[in-house]
Amino acid sequence: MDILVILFLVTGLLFFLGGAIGIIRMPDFYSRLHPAGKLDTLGILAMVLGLAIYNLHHFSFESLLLSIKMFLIVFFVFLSSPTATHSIVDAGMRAGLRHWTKKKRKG
Amino acid sequence: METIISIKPLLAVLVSLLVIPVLVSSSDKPNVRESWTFIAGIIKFLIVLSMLPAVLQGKQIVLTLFKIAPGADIAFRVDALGMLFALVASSLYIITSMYSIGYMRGLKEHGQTRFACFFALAISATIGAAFSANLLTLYLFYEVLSLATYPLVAHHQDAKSKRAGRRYLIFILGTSIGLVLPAMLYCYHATGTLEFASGGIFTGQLSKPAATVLLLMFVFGFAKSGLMPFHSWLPAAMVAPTPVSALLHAVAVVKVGVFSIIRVITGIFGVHFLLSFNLGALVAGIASVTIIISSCIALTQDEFKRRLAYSTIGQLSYIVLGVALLTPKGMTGGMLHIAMHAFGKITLFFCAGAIFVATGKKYISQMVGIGKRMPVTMMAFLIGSMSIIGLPPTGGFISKWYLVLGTLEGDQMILLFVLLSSSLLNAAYFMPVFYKAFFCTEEESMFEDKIEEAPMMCVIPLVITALISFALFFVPQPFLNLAQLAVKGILGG
Amino acid sequence: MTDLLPLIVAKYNYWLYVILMMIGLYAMIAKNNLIKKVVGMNIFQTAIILFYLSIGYKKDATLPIVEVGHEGQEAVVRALDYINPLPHVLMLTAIVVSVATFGVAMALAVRIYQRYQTLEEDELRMRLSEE
Amino acid sequence: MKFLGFIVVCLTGALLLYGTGQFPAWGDPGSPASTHLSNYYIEKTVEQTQVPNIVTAVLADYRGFDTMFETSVIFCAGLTCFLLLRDFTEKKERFYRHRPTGVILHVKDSEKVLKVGKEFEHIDKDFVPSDLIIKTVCRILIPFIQIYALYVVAHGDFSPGGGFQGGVIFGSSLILLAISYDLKTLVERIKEKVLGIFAAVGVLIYVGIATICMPMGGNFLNYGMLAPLLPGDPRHVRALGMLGVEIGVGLAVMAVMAIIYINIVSEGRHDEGL
Amino acid sequence: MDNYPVLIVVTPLLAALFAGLAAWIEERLSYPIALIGLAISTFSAFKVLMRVIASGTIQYRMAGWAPPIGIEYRIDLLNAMVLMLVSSVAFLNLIASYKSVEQETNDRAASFYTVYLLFVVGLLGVTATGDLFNLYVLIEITSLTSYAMVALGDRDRAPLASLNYIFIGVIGASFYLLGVGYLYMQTGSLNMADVSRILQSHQGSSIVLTAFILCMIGLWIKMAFFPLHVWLPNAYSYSPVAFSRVVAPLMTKVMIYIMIRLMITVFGYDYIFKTLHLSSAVVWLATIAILAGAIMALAQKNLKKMLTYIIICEIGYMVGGAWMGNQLGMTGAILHILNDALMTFAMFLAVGNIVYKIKDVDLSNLTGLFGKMPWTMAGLVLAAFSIIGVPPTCGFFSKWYLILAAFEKGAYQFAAALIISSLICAVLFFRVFEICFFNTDSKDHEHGNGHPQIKIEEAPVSMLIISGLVSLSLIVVGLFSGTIVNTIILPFLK
Amino acid sequence: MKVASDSLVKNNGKPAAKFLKSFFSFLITFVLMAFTWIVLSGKFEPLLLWLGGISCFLVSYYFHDLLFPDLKPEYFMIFLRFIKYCPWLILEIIKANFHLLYLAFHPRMKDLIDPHIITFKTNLKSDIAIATLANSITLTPGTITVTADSDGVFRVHSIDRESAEALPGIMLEKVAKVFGEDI
Amino acid sequence: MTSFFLSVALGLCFLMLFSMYRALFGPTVLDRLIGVNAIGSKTVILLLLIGFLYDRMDMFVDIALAYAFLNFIAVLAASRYFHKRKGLYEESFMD
Amino acid sequence: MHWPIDLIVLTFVIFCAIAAISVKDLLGTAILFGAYSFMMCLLWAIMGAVDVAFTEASVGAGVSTVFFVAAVFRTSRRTKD
Repeated sequence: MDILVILFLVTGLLFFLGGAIGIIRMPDFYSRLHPAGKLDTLGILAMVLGLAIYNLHHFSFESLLLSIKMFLIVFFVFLSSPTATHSIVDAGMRAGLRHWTKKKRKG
Repeated sequence: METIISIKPLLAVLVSLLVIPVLVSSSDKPNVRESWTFIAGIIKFLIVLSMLPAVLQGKQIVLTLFKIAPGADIAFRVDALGMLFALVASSLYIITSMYSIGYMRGLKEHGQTRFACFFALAISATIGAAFSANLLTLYLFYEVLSLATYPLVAHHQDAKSKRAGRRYLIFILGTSIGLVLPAMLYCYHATGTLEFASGGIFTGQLSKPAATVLLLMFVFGFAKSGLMPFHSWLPAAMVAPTPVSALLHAVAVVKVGVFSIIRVITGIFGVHFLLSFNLGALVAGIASVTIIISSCIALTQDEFKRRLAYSTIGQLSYIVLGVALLTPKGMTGGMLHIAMHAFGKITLFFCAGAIFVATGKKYISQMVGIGKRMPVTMMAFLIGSMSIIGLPPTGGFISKWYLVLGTLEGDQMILLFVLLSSSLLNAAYFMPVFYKAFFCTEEESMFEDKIEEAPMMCVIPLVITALISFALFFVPQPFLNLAQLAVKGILGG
Repeated sequence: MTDLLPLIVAKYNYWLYVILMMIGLYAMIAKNNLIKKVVGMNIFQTAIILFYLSIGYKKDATLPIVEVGHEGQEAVVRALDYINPLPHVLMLTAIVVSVATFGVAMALAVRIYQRYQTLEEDELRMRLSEE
Repeated sequence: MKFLGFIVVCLTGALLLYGTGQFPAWGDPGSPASTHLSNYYIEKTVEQTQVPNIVTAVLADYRGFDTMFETSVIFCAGLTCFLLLRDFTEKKERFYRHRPTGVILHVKDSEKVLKVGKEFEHIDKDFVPSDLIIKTVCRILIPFIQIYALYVVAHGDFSPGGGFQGGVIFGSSLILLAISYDLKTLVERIKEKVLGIFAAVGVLIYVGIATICMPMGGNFLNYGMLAPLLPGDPRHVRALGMLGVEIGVGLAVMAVMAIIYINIVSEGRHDEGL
Repeated sequence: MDNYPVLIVVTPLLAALFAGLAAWIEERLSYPIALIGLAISTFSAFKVLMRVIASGTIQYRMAGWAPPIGIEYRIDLLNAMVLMLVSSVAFLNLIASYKSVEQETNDRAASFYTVYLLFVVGLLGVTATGDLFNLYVLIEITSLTSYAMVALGDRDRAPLASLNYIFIGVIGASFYLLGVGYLYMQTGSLNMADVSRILQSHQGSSIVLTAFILCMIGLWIKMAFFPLHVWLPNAYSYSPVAFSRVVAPLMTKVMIYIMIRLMITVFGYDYIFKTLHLSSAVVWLATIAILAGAIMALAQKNLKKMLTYIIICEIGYMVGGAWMGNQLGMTGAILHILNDALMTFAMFLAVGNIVYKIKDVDLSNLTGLFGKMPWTMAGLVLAAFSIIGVPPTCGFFSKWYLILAAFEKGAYQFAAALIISSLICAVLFFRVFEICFFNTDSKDHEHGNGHPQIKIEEAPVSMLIISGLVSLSLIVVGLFSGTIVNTIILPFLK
Repeated sequence: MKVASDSLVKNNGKPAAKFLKSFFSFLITFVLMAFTWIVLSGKFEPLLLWLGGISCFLVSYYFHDLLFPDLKPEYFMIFLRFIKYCPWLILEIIKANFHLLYLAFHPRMKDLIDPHIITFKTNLKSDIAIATLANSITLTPGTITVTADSDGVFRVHSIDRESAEALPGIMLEKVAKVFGEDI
Repeated sequence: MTSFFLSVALGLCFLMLFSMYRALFGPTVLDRLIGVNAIGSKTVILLLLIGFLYDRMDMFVDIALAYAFLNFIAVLAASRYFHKRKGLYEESFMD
Repeated sequence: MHWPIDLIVLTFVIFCAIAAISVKDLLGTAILFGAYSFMMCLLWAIMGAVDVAFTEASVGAGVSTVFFVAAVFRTSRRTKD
């Protein structure tokens, strides 16, 4: 059981790491949004999963409810995170931010 | 000493205060207003008079109103000196208010109600100062008086009176807040009391330099007395209507200043204390310098009221001088001079006012031959000026006589010389007026040869005061007794 | 070095609160923009909250919410086991106050901008002296 | 100014650092702050008030008087924003949008007033149509946020949170509504007047509960005296009192947050916001 | 029957809330509600004052918890006096401000009353409370309401003044809060009496010293003590009249009350004057404050602004008195809280009447006011005399104690500053009087003849009556200051 | 410029039907809220349940039109189909995420990516379907929805060609199936 | 297990540093917004982890939940700013 | 036990504070201020003050950032410092 938890947590951490690296490395605002918006979402999913499983160690009705509650977070994050990402990218578009393209760089 | 607790002093103060609302409410009915002023004046005089017998018997009338701090209450105490002053003030208030009716109506002045109100307020404060039992109360009424007379000084509301009012305030308030207040508080701090005591309140808490500084602060602080460096408000304040000048210079304001100095010298420092440091001579010196200089300045003034003002400065210093001699006779003379000078000088101011009402003339050089036109006025003027100079059939002689005796008693030959020479100077600046008024040729006379006096309400008061000045030579008893009683109380004899 | 670590652990919270407070105060005094000043104000207030909560912290203690026993029986509550709740209470109030102040300050900033079209203090001063 | 600021800051910092010199170590259980009063609270709260969350108990009962004024502060802040910014004047220039087609009409004549209703709506020049995705997602989220907010208010006794936090979250949900749709939607849904009344009523509930204790024979705020009025176990009466108080706080805070937001974002005109 | 102490504070609060409700439902109701609330509060304050004089300190336990655990109201003579002062001033001002609020806050009158009442609640609570943190919360209520009120004033400048006020106010309150935090760290308690008891054994601690300095600086900022005064003139002079009439007399005075309370009740005389020896330094500071306030007042051309600088000057009096370290000084400071509140109130009432008629109170606009508004000017004159320190008015008597205290301590510079500031005040006010008295704009008054009959245009009667009443009370309080000192202040200090 | 229609405008209908519709939407919201409450609360004391009931009632009374502006019977089916859709989506997300991870850690990342914007049109009608599709697109890595309007026009920013080519493709089909609309 | 959670938490803190870099030095405001959004999502997890460290999970879930909501609102508000302000001159009906 | 996290988060807080007051764009300030609040909230959760953390989360992250953005929306983003 613990191994599962550790696995999930490490996976989550990995996703987060990917997100963080992506945020740093990506060349422009739009491409930065990709890791930020998505890897983090998945990272949350993985980590909450791990924690929820850990929470069920002492199994009881209350802890089950608690785990469901934790999944509520995931539910909301899955709803809100893409929306937020979309909102940010829309903002960038409206603000008139140019996106980075390969061609331009070559040319 | 026997003391009587009575509400009379408070009543005496309050009468003219309480009449103010009545005056305001009847502001559009001049006659009613004036009669109220009169009634108040008479009641006030009667109340003061009713206390006279008790005081003459050597009793004191005491009333404590509010306790502020131990040793410094707001309290009244009627003793001989206060009685003397109150008597002068309240009696002259009646006359002045009569005169002011004539004067104000004669000139159709504006703001007569305001004038009457502040007049009443000022006289209340004067009586309050006269009856105060301690320095705090005295200071209180002193300040009230300063503020109440400001609108009177600036009555005309033009640039000149604005300047005069400003100067008046700067001198009076500046000195009282800047000098008297700290001095008073220092006294309280040092002794824990401010009650006037016959032997003073200091019992060795002060060194000589401290005492000197404190005394000077008091003497100059009560700038209403017009001692020399702080005198210049007085001539400036002459822009006020003449009844005000009369009140200021003869009865209330300046006398309160002098009175306060007397109180401080006798009640706070104490004669013996001052004698032990030989501080009397200091004050006397200041006073005599003031006398000489002011008399000399008076000689050069052409505006009638200004000349009178400088004369007043000199005469006030007589009083200070007399008290500062610290001898029984000298003090008696000084106190007596409060009364004598009051009656004399008020006559002179009334005359000046009457002339102004009748002819509109303010300068002496314009008054050549006026004696023919206004003989009664000018005769009164003669009596008044004689009283000021100190010539025999007038009251002024008596006070000067005592002053001279006092200098002799104190062995102060220089002061004697000062007194005598200033009398000569007095004569020198008054007599030419009289001379020009009567002894002039037809060509020189500036007036038509027709008797045309000022309104009756103007003339009657000045005749009365002139007569009183005259009468006081023969019957100085009420004032003389009071003064002697006061001196006895002070010197503990 | 061995002595230093405990000392740092023991006090760094307080030191950092002082630094935070200095930042806030500096922003409030020296910044030119009014909204920056408001931010400084908020930082200042949070620094105080940090200070209070640092006072209340207890090592090896748990949250100031009593664990009611599972079967309903009430366990004995030991004071050492719980973090001091009083600073939390005080700081709740302080946060509320700071939010209120923040809202009002923002409203005022909007009003000022409506009137003067700027939020820079020197420009405002210039505008004021012009009028 | 910068230099002055620097000096002041350095002086203050020096003073405070000097003060830290004698501080007990961070987290020291034996420091005076953690021993004098707090022990009483920790040990006695459950026994005296039946509320496991000590912070709530201290907040709403032991130091309930503070909290009452704290709520008044919030109320006052809302009122202040209203007073400062609310602008009732009608603008001369107006914009209308035809709802079905999205055509925008610019009316410069102040006399001409189009009927605002199903067909036309009144907008201002900043108008940007709300985004479909955001709108849809927020539509779904808002009721959940609100139920969560109410949950926080109701469970102030057992878990972190309470009236204030719940109120703020509820207020944020309203703000979210305003952001995802537009301000007018919010204002139409919850009238300004209702918000104002809520704010006052919220504080009034608090003060009212506190005041009722006085005629019931106790001191101000002494919920213990409310036992005759409330159903249930008299041991729980203090907890119930706190719950009532929290609800009041939540109501007031919710309303005030919305008021502040609405007024700031529309400069008091209540037409168009973020 | 025993709930009077809390009623003082709670009735205005309830009234504020009902007035706020009424603002939405029926606007006209809010004024009577506010009036009733403050009337009950004043009545309770009076009751409490009488009871405290009769039977000593009253303790009131909020929620029934014993002091260090719960919050308590501890009302002793000083509190009771200040409570009475605050509630009655607020009540009277409310009566007087009906018209001017209507005039100044177009259609927001009801909300104005709500904020006003909350402000009063804050002041009353600050005065009554015996708990350090409760004090902070209430200070914040007063501050927040005053920010609001200030911002409601002059449309152009008030918001900026208010924002600056917020910044400085927050710094002040936060410093105080920090000080309380330091105290809490040292003692673990927040109740004043309890803290004071525990502090007895921590006299030398650097934490306590820091706490003390922080509290004092915080309060000094709040009360606008001299170098920290920059916010006050703008804030007070641009605020609406109905508010400046209550904030100017009360706010700073209540802050000084808190300072005195902290000095006496929490830190203790011995700590401040025997352990720290801070007295002379602060007295010097106060001296500078007085002089600076007076001199800055001289430079002002606007009546309201001039008065605000005079307030700064007066704060110097009180701080100096309180820090004199002797009984006389404390007596003077406490007496001056009362007197200064009253005289500033009277002054601002009169100014309010003037503003009601003449919108702009630049000195140059005041010509001929004595003729136009004689009663108002009478009130103004009395108040001015009191500020100058002319004897029968109350301002003199507190100055009396302050100067005596300075003599006793040997702080002659303070006495000198007091006297100089009195003189400057005299100059200031007589300058005003001159302008009001001399009707320079009418040319036809050659030699006093033929003055044009000036039409009397007075403020509404409600304002006039209150103004007159308060002005007269200056004299009454002055004359009874001995009684006040003997029945309230001296027993308190012993 | 196209403007999204405001879904808060109540559609016309007979009063009774309208009431019924709103009642049902209220009911369903209430049930949903009650479920959420129980999950959140986890306590079954009567007081808390009462409070929960009141809270759910309030929220669903005042805000039921937010969650279900126009309730249709087929919503239940949609819900079931949506649940079926979820695992696929999650799988897709995970799969694609590794792709993004690979990108992020790749040393020559900038050669691999080629950001550009593509536009495509769908025939989706309902708001919720469009939003679901948009969010799904955003969640599956490599693509972010920039705009999506009520006509079903999507602008999508994709990070490389590969992700772009997958669009709209299978996801659109699935979503359309879930919401019972034509592609 | 506790020490593992602690190290995961520290790891998250470390990762936060990257997001923080964007937030602090992001060339545009929107980059900062991305950074803050990323910080927010990490904080949610961090809060849960702290809950486990304290062994009081039930308390911290509430906070994390609230956090998730409110972070969303804040980001939405900030990005909504650009919907209105910058687009005003390019896309709006006003010229 | 928690002190390493505490220390790191505190450092972040200070970074955020400095950045928030030195950014030359008020919207950036608003966003960083939000981040600052997140950090603070985290810090308080670490210190065990859950109630305060909750309040800060709801206030700092939610409401106050929104107010800030709203105010910036109604004023200007421009600042000189």
